[in-house]
Formats: sequence, structure tokens, C-alpha cells
Amino acid sequence: MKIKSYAILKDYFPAEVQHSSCPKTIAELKEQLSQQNPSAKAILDLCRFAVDDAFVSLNHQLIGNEKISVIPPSSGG
Amino acid sequence: MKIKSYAILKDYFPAEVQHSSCPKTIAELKEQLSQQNPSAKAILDLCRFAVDDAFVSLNHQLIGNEKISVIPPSSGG
Amino acid sequence: MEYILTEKIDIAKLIADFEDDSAGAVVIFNGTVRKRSLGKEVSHLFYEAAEEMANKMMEEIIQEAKEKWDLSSVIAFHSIGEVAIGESAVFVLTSSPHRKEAYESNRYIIEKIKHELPLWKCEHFVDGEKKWGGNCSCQEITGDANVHIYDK
Amino acid sequence: MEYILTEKIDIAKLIADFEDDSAGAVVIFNGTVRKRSLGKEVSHLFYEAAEEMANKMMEEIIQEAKEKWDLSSVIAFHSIGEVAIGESAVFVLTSSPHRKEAYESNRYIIEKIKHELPLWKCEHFVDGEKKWGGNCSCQEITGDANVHIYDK
Repeated sequence: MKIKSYAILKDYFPAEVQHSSCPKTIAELKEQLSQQNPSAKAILDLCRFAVDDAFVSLNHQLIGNEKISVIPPSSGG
Repeated sequence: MKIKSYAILKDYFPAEVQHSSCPKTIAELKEQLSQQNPSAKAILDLCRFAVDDAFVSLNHQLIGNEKISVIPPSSGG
Repeated sequence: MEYILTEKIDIAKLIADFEDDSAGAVVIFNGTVRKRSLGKEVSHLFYEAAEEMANKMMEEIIQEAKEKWDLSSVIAFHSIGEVAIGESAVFVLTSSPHRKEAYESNRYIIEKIKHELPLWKCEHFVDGEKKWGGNCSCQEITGDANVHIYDK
Repeated sequence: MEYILTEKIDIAKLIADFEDDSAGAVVIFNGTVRKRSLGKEVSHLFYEAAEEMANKMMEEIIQEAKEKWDLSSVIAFHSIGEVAIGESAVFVLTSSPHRKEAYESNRYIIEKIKHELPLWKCEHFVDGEKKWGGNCSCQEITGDANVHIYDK
């Protein structure tokens, strides 16, 4: 599965990366990312997640071939 | 005293006229105008009055040489 | 400063000329002449004012807004005389570091202008009729001079 | 329709080109880049977006606004990439026969953009530092990501 990180998240993760573990849900993916970089936990807790450009909840089930976007809090305007 | 009428009031009174009676207050002037043209009473009840370009209350005392503006409800914008 | 203008309000120029590096939030209200009113086709509008009083009151309204909100700049104009369909009758620009202040002050100024400025609209219709605004025309629809169509 | 723009938003042109005889009330919000932020001098801003998602969400926000309010027209753009001091980062125009609707819908759209659009500001300061906006920068002053400076 492909993981895209945006804005401040790119200080913690690559902008785009192939995620090798196989999380079954978004919640599990989030946990894996937190373990991968513990200093990102606080910001990950504020993030929304999207699968193939549609926002999903933490219990969203994953197959393994999705494009996941990790969306930090908006700061437009 | 000179009386200036604006907007819809000009359908009832001249735009500018010398008022010959000597009202002692704005309330008395308003009463005289209502008697002069009874069909204007409803609109006069909604009007504000100004003496020499400053808004005054109905109990404002008049000397006799003032310029009175009769100000119908605003309709700007 | 003249706030009551007989010449046309050039919105695009006002905005192009406006510069304010410290603001961040710029809110603009442009009140234009609608082609229909009270179910009839409008030919044009004519505005009359107790000019000196209206000008002084605009100055006061702007001062009040500046005291109530943290504003970088305020621009406000009202046209008098004939105003064509689509043209600007009233223009208010407020800018502030904070958008909430820019919005609230803008609306405050417009409400004050609409309800208190000694200035009156006369609608001229295509059928030849004309009609002075009293309070506003809302009462013809709401049946109450104190209830406006947007309050319903 | 593209709502997320890499080219400069030309406010004066947008307004000069805008025509709406049926509206009467036109409210414009122009969010510009301030020369100071967090007590420091800003060099420029850089905006990044999850572009497709942001574009789709803008479409949805505009649709929502049109359902909630009686609007004649809605125009909304957000810049991405580098935006210079004083330039427009976000532009929202709403027009309606009723000013209340034009103001409320305009502010609704801006709040949605600021709080929900997948789009991020990075402030570049004259001293060489840069700082990504998180929620907004208000928390640095209020100490709480949910309390904005204009709420205080």
C-alpha cells in the first residue's frame, strides 16, 4: 500500500512511500506509523485519513493495494 | 423657521418651505404638520427630526429661526 | 472625506488600488441595483440624501466600527442620484488581522447605513411607476416595517 | 471546475468581470498574506494541497452553501504554491438578493475552507525559518488548538 504524507507530516515521514507491513485497519496503520516514528504520535492523533482520495474512519478495513493519504489539520486561508 | 422635507415626504409637503406658525417644540411642529396634511400623519409618526443638521428629540425647544429637517425612515443600500 | 458620492463607485478600481499588508482578512460588501423588485422590472434607482447629515453620520459609523473592532482599514461609500441596474449603490470594505472582526464590522456598518443614514431610495420601474423606499420595501412583503424579508 | 489554483488570483479582474443583476448583495472575502506573523517578518507563504481531494471538497462546500442559502452566485478559489505578501491566498464571493444570506454563506465557506480543506500553509520568514500551519497558528498564542485568537 502507498502512503502519502503532506505538509508538516513530511518532517516525520517520506512524502510518498510503499508501506510494507499489512495493517488490517486504518487504526492499525496509524499505530504502525507511530511506532515507526514515535515523535509523530502527537500530530498523527490530529490527522484524518483518506483511502483513494476519500476520507475514512479509523475502523476502515484495508485490503493492501490502497493509496492512503495522511491529512494533517487544515491550515488554509 | 425653514422646513426641509425629503424623499417620500415631498409627496406631502414642499421640499423647502418657510413655516409661519411658531411651534415651541418639535412635537408641536409635528402636530401642526399633521394638521396641515392629515394624510401625512402615518409617515410623520415614523420620521426623525433634525435642527440645523443635528438630530433632536420631540421635546426639543424651538426659537423660531432654525432649519428643521424632517427625516423619513432610511432606505439606503 | 466625502462618503456620499454623485459619481459612479468604481469597485474594481477601489479594490485594485487597495493595499494592506497588515490585514490578512478583507471583507467587501457591494450593494448593487437589482433588475427586479417587488415583482416588477426596475428601470433604475434614484437616491436622495440629507447630504451633510449623511456624510457626518458615515464618519461617525466608521469611527464607531474602528472603536468596536480591531480594523486595519475601512472604506465606505454610498451613491446618490441615478444608479443603473447592476451598478454599486453602496460599498463597504473592512480589513483586519482577524476575519471575524472584518465580517462583523462590515455587516455592522451596512446595517447602520441601511437603517439610520438619512438617505432614501426611489425605485423607478420600467412601467413608469416610481416608489420611494420607506424604511425598506420589506414591509410590502412582511406587512411590518420592522420585519425584513431576511428576518423571516 | 478548478478551485485550487497555482496561478495568482486576480481579484480586481474577478470583480470587474462579475455581473449579477439579480443579486443586490455581493459579499467578498479576500484572504491575503500578512507581512507579519507570530511577531516575525514574513518573506512569503507556500501552500500545499491534496489537490484532487481539496478540489472535490471545494465543490461540495459550494454545493452545501447553495442548498443552505438563497444564492445567486458563488465563486471560490484557493491559491497553492508560493504566495507573496499582500497577495490573495483565498477568495470567496457570494451574492444573493438578501445581504444576510450573502454574509452568512460567505463566512460559512471560509470557515469550512480554513478548518476542513486538505490544504496547508507554510510560513517562510525573513530570518530564514519556516513553519507549517497546524490547525492554524492560533495555538501558539492561545495554547489550545481549538481556541483561535479571534475567539478570545
